[in-house]
Amino acid sequence: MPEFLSLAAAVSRFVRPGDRVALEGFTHLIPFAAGHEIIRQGLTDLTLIRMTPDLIYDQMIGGGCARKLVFSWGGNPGVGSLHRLRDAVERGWPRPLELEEHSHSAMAHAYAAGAAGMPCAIFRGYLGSDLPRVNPAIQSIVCPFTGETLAAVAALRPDVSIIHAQRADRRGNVLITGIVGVQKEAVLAAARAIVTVEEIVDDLETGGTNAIVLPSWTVHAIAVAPGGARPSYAHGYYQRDNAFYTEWDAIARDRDRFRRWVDDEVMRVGGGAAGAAWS
Amino acid sequence: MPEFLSLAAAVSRFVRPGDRVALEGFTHLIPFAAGHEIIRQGLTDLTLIRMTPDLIYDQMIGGGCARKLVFSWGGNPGVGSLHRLRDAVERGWPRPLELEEHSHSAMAHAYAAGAAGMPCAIFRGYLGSDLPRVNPAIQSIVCPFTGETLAAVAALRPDVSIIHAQRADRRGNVLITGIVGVQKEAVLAAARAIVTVEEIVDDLETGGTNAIVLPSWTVHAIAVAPGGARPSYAHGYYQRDNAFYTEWDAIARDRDRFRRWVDDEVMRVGGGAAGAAWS
Amino acid sequence: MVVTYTASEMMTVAAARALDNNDICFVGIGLPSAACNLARLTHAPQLTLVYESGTLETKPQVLPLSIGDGELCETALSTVPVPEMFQYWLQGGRITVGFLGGAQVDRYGNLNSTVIGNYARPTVRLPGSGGATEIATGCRRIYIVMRHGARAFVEKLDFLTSLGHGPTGRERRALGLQTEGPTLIVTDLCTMRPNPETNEFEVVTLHPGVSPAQVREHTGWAVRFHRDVEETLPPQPDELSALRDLLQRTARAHGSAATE
Amino acid sequence: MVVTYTASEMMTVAAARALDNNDICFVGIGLPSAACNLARLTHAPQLTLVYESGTLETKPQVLPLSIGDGELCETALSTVPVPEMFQYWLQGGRITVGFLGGAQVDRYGNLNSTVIGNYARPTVRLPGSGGATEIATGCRRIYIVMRHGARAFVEKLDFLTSLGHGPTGRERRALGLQTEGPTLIVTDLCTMRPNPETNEFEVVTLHPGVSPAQVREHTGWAVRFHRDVEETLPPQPDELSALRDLLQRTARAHGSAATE
Repeated sequence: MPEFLSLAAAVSRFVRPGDRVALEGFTHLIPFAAGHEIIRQGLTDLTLIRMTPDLIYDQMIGGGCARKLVFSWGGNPGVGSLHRLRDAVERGWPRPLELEEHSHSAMAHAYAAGAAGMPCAIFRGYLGSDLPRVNPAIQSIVCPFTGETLAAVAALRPDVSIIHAQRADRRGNVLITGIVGVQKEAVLAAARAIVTVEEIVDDLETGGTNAIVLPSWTVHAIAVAPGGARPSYAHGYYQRDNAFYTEWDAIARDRDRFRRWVDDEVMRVGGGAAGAAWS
Repeated sequence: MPEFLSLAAAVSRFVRPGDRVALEGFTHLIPFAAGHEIIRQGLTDLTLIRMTPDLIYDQMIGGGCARKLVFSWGGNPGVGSLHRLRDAVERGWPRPLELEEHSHSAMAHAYAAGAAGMPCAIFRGYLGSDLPRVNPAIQSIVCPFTGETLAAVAALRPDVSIIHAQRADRRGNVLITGIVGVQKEAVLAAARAIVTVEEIVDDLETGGTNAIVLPSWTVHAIAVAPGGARPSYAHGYYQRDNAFYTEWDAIARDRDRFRRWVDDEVMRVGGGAAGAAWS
Repeated sequence: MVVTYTASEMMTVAAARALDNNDICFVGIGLPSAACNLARLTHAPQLTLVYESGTLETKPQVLPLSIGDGELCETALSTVPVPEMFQYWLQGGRITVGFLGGAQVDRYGNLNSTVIGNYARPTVRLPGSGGATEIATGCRRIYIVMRHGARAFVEKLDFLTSLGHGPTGRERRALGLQTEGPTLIVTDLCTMRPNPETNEFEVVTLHPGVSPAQVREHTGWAVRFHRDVEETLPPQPDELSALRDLLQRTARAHGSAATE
Repeated sequence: MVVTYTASEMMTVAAARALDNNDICFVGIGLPSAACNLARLTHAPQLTLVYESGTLETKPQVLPLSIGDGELCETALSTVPVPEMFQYWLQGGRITVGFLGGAQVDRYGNLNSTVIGNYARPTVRLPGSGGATEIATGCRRIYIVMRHGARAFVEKLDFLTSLGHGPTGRERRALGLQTEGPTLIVTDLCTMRPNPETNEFEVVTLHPGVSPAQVREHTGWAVRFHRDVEETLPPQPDELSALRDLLQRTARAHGSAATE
């Protein structure tokens, strides 16, 4: 049974400096509100895990939260680069960023292995690619039946996973619909899980059939955060703010403009702590 | 795009003597009509694959269709033994039956590996059990990250998989709801797939979200077979005939009574071929 | 008033009492299903039931005849595919209690549900593992529910389907298992717990009216008794009425004699 | 009447033509998405589009800005979790065509989307693989769509993210791959196909008005031409109007200039 907390309380209670943290949501339901709360609380030294870092990790990396990034595609979808990510990797600002780089397939398999309590996942992957040469977390095994060499990746086991979902019921069961990405796996793979939701309802109305539900006993904290996925979207609630994704390119290109944006749009919102880690 | 065929035509076209055949459905949606059609067409030497052989394989084994059984739990759920299966194993009637025996977890993983195009699956399984001693298809691998020994099973890749589903649309997309078992995996793992359905509809009305659907391009034949899962059930259509499951115990205990049942309830239905393989 | 009850009722009630509101149970068919649902209807209304057919948090009004009855799905929070059930839910380490039984159990709680006799030429071909082999190692702890009898409680298994504490009582740790294994056996005569030193199951309570001699007679090994064997609390009126109501509802729903 | 069109339009139309009704496409964002949807709106209405966000058989009315726009889900037959997309659908061998691009391509169709410069200290940190590494090996064949330029069409990749025919053009078979690899490159200047003997990409058609010298100038290796180079059929009025309508609908929907 999860605790129903404010977002600030949930982050302060369950996210610790140095944690391996996964904020998941594949284009859809990206937990921006929770990411901003992490910036506000000045949490640092995090290992950020996410298939598609997207604007949310660009903001957190620029905000000085991250020591390391585990990822598989680090761009602004349909727009271009993540300039804060690039600045950290190419020029070490605001601090150097260690990378552990995978393919999508590897990350998806690694989350699934984490959810399944396995130490690793195997798949037919990375064939002919240079990625295994630069990432020691990519190994291989030989199929005992066919002799085929298969790629192996260690299971992902975040200390904390944070996702945004459409709704929870009053017992704390969570429903996700639409593009569901790896959110369920990220929650089930984690030691602790925080879910932000658009709303709390009396009944999820799943009818017992095959809706994608996280039972209450898999979640540690639920925080109501309407609009918590903006500028990404929540199927059935609001649409993606494509204009902001485009606008972000200009904001993030410039360190000062980025700092002002964080001060105005993150730090002064929700009565946060003293300042971002870089300030 | 599948062909829309009569059940007789679908079986005659896509199932061949000697095939590795999986008729799946975990308690729910068991494709009895298709199994009976296989008995009627006198198909023999089949390797029958199924997690829970249930009455359907008891009938097919008693009907002489099977050379080998790949399975993980061979009982009459809530009732007791499968007497035709036992007669074949214990006394070789109507013919000896080779067994390849797994656990449920192994079979489920093996189907999933087949669906995923993998040669094998790994899982934390069979620890301390005698099953690996009697089944050479159970091997192990060592995790390259932790050194843990994990069980490995070869992927299941049936020549034909047959399932029963609630409905298909006119393009041949198939919807399954309720207890979905390993049906999707069985279809995706197979070289050929036959789906019997309760009905054909204009629109599956999935709304694009997370219903369990087999796209038309994964299915080779669709046959309308209302009631095709009886005496098991079809969620939303009809209930399980628990009384028949109990009654089956007496029918199957006795070879003659079983033969009469097959003659009356299988062979004389649907204008089948000359006779069951044992007759 | 004298409360009368059957040995099956005693067994079901004793198993139900071992569950609490925090448990997440992997439920098998038959007596375990009756015990779990009885617990939910009496002292543990928040008990979470999971069936291997994929039904998560199901609240059946009647006992299912099979592991995948429609009732389980209709009353579930959600229903997942069977591979996911074994991957994310059982192997994922989320289940606190698994119920198991079998044709044979030994003094260390190892179970046989595969064959009587030789594997290649069995005297009796049993149903096999089903989920049991990985339930035995994947759940935090295992409760075994079986009728007592010398052919079932054996010195040596014909086949080890599902690991208890291993052939010498000490194999779990060597296999790297973090889960506890069987911690309770409930029979129609008594309840048993593993000795903390040896992992050998000992009688800890005798059901009312059962003598140690009866248990010895029905056990195929030289069964040990805990130094302070107590009498099992007999089924209480509320337990019995809840159980009987459940079984009557079930019989009506299935149109036949149901489980137990 | 003279039909005028841009180089981007020529490139999109040429890519769209390579698709047919039997194809099941793994679609990337940007020009591949425009090409696939153009094909669906013109000669291949039954073309099946799959996006890595999990949307199966999607029929968007406007082009998505991201791989997981709501439009993709709302118009899909069904949407599956991302692990399933990579396991059952891509790795399962069900996709006939995958579209890829990158910052660099070599003569054998190997692609770099990871870094320019040294991996540890890159001059330019690119987005990385995303789905590309396994798309490159899991789809029956790969179409590469990239703008021609000497810094993109290079003698040697800075990093091999996604396998084409391998560094010597012959690595796929040695790796046990049954899939074909890249069979087509479409640029804003020409289309290229691999030589059947060497797997080196050769120019097979030049877009109208493009000279061989222009292609040489914009290619970082000594590019070869097929012995019978033809002129690419220019965009036809129906293709152009369908494409322009699609892009206009998209721009209106996104409230900004959209993808190509």
